[in-house]
Amino acid sequence: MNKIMLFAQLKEDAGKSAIETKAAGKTVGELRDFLEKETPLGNLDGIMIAVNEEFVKDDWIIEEKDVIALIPPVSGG
Amino acid sequence: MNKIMLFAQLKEDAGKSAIETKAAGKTVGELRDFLEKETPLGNLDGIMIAVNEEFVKDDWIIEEKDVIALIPPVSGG
Amino acid sequence: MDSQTERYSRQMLFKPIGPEGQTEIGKKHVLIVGVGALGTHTSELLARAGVRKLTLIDRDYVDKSNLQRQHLFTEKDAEEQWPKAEAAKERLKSINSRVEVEAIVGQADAALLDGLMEDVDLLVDGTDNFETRFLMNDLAQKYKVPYLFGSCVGSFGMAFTIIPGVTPCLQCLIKRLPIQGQTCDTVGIIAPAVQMVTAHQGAEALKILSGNMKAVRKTYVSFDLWENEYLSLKAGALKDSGCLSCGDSPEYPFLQSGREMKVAVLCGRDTVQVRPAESGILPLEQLVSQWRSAGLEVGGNPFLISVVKDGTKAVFFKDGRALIHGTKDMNEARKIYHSLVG
Amino acid sequence: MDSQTERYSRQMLFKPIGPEGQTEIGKKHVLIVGVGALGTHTSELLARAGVRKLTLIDRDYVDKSNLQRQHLFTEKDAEEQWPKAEAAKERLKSINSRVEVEAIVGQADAALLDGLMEDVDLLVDGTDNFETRFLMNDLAQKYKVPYLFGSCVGSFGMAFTIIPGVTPCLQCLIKRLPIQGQTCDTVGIIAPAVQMVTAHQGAEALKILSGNMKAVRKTYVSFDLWENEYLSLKAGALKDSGCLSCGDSPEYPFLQSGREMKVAVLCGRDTVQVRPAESGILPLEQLVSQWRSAGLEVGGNPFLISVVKDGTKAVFFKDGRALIHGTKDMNEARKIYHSLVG
Repeated sequence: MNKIMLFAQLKEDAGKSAIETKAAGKTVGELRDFLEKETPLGNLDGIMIAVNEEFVKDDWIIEEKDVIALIPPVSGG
Repeated sequence: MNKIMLFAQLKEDAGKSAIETKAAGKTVGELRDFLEKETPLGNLDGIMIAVNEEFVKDDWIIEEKDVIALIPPVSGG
Repeated sequence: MDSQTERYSRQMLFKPIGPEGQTEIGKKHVLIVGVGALGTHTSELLARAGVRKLTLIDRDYVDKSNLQRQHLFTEKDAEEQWPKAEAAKERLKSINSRVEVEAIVGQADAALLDGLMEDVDLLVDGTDNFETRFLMNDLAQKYKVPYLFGSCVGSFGMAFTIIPGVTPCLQCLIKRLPIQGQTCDTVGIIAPAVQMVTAHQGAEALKILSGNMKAVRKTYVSFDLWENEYLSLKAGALKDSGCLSCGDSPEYPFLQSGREMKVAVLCGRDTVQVRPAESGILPLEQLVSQWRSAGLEVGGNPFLISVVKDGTKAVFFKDGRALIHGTKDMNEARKIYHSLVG
Repeated sequence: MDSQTERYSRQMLFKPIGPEGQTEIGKKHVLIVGVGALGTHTSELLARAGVRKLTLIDRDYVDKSNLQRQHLFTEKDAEEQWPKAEAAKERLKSINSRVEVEAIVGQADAALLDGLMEDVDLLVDGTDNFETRFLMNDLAQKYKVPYLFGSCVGSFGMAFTIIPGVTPCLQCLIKRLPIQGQTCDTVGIIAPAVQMVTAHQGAEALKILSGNMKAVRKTYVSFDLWENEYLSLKAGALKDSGCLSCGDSPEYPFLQSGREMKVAVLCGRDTVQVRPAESGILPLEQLVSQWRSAGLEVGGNPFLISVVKDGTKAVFFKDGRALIHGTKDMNEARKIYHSLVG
């Protein structure tokens, strides 16, 4: 299983601060598509994805127990 | 082996940001005495000691691979 | 000890800066785009630190609702609706009369910013929208000037230091203009989140300005002060040699004409049309739920939504276009647009 | 929307605060001890956030070397040597005229502080020495009032929220008055380290004042902005039921008479003697090396060391006692003492 940590409005969208899912073997891009379709997170365009505290590209393959973080860039200032 | 992370003036006293030493089996109090005698860190009175990101008392027994942090409370404000 | 040495003595006692670093800081010119919450904090910090010159740009005036988090401003500034850049300048001069402060009251567009870059040593992010950030990002790359990205909303915020030729740029990190509908006007903001971002921007500024490039942070910081979360994320892997802003054949897309947000007063209708730089698909449903939850009056249909904010009605279309009714003021329209979708 | 609602609108839009939380904040009285770098930042933040009352205590006046990091103060305040608490009050009133600000220019000793605690809702640390911190810690426990510990030096700092009956107290965490000789006057301080501490103190203050006790941070934060380090350390295990400040049979040692630093003018000698609350063994060698490295003139022998700072000669004995020569001003002597050993 993989833990997906959520931040800012994603927490509200999901109603919790983390999601558990089986993502091992998926690429980051595939995970993004999966989350958009199967969870209440909605459109993840522009959301940055980190695996084990490191931002990675969409073709990165996720492994068992990797911890994933979804960081929404916010615009305020 | 155990990694001992140093902060603030302890970095300067030691000339580096971390020390490697064999501390497994020692209590935190014994480690403190050892460091005072055997390293350039000098008097560690009032220095707070965390093991694996948790502050512990002097009778806590250190295990192999535990990461230790020495936090000097500073007075400025 | 002369009076300037005494003034900066605590900063010079800090070993990595020292007297040499202080001399370097005293030669530098910093451009701060946006003088809201972030910009007031970083400009005060850099004026106190003793930079040579600060250029401040903001199109807005001080409003009562700014006082909760925007330093430098007083009740009097809000009552008199003083332009933010000018109000900030006045206060900064009383804090450090030796720092040259140039205040520009206007829209930070490509033409204006490009003309200012010549002797700028550092770009600091104080803006409230990604359009201006992508523009700053392109300028940083074109002129090889470090850019301190920062943003916040609610208790959440982030900071990243962009060094041309070394780190990924904003375009490498965020491929498209993000539109999430969370802005300070829809979900609020607490002042400590602002300070947390500016503490990071400020430290990075002092490193860069004093010549301590080795100390520059390589990670992207993201935190939530209410949730007690702090992440420091490695970002190097996102550096993209094909990036149009920082890659091998840069085109600086946000400096191209035609790539800016288009704002036009609609003839005889007391309405301004706003068209974002990048036409994308607005997540209408998410926006509706954000706005409802912020207490705004929202209506619409599958093709458009209307929302009333501070007495002004705005209509948003799926492609990102919006009509701001009841005004002919283009800056006012931009402000409302960004306050609703970021 | 009335004018006060508008003023705090962005803070009320933040869901965990909301209109109810804002009403709570508007009822609260915060006591800030020390109006230097930390105290000016937190007092500005809390005045802007709309607390009912702020009480500010500081014995010192504004000095040119404060301007590099102490918000609220201007060059004029330094030229006129305005007392810090009064200078801060004047600026805070122009920022938020509805907040009651009480400025006390004096030594924050047990007698003074104990007399102020009756309707205080929160104690905020802005002091530069551990003697005053241990005193605040005892008061927090005696009156069951939360205490926001914070401190910084160089680019390093820390913050911890002490909730009586819930978390360990400062005495549980740090058994003895720490003396390391690193102060802002010996190793310097950069302003972003201050903002990093006050961002944490400010967020905790808003949680506590708005009634969001569940959101309060349970970890001890320690960071170094120059080294890009941030630790969040669990501290619960240090809670000590035998602690004399917060344990089962509290004695509040720092509120006992005879437990304060003793300061006395030596008859006919133009010298003040300072004796710390706890006689301990001063690490003379470490102090000598700190002071030398700060560029101070240092002399001495195995029993005592002498040091010259800003034209004043001070002699320190191994037991912590010191003679400050060339002055009869007890506050001046305290200030020099704390600036050299913390």
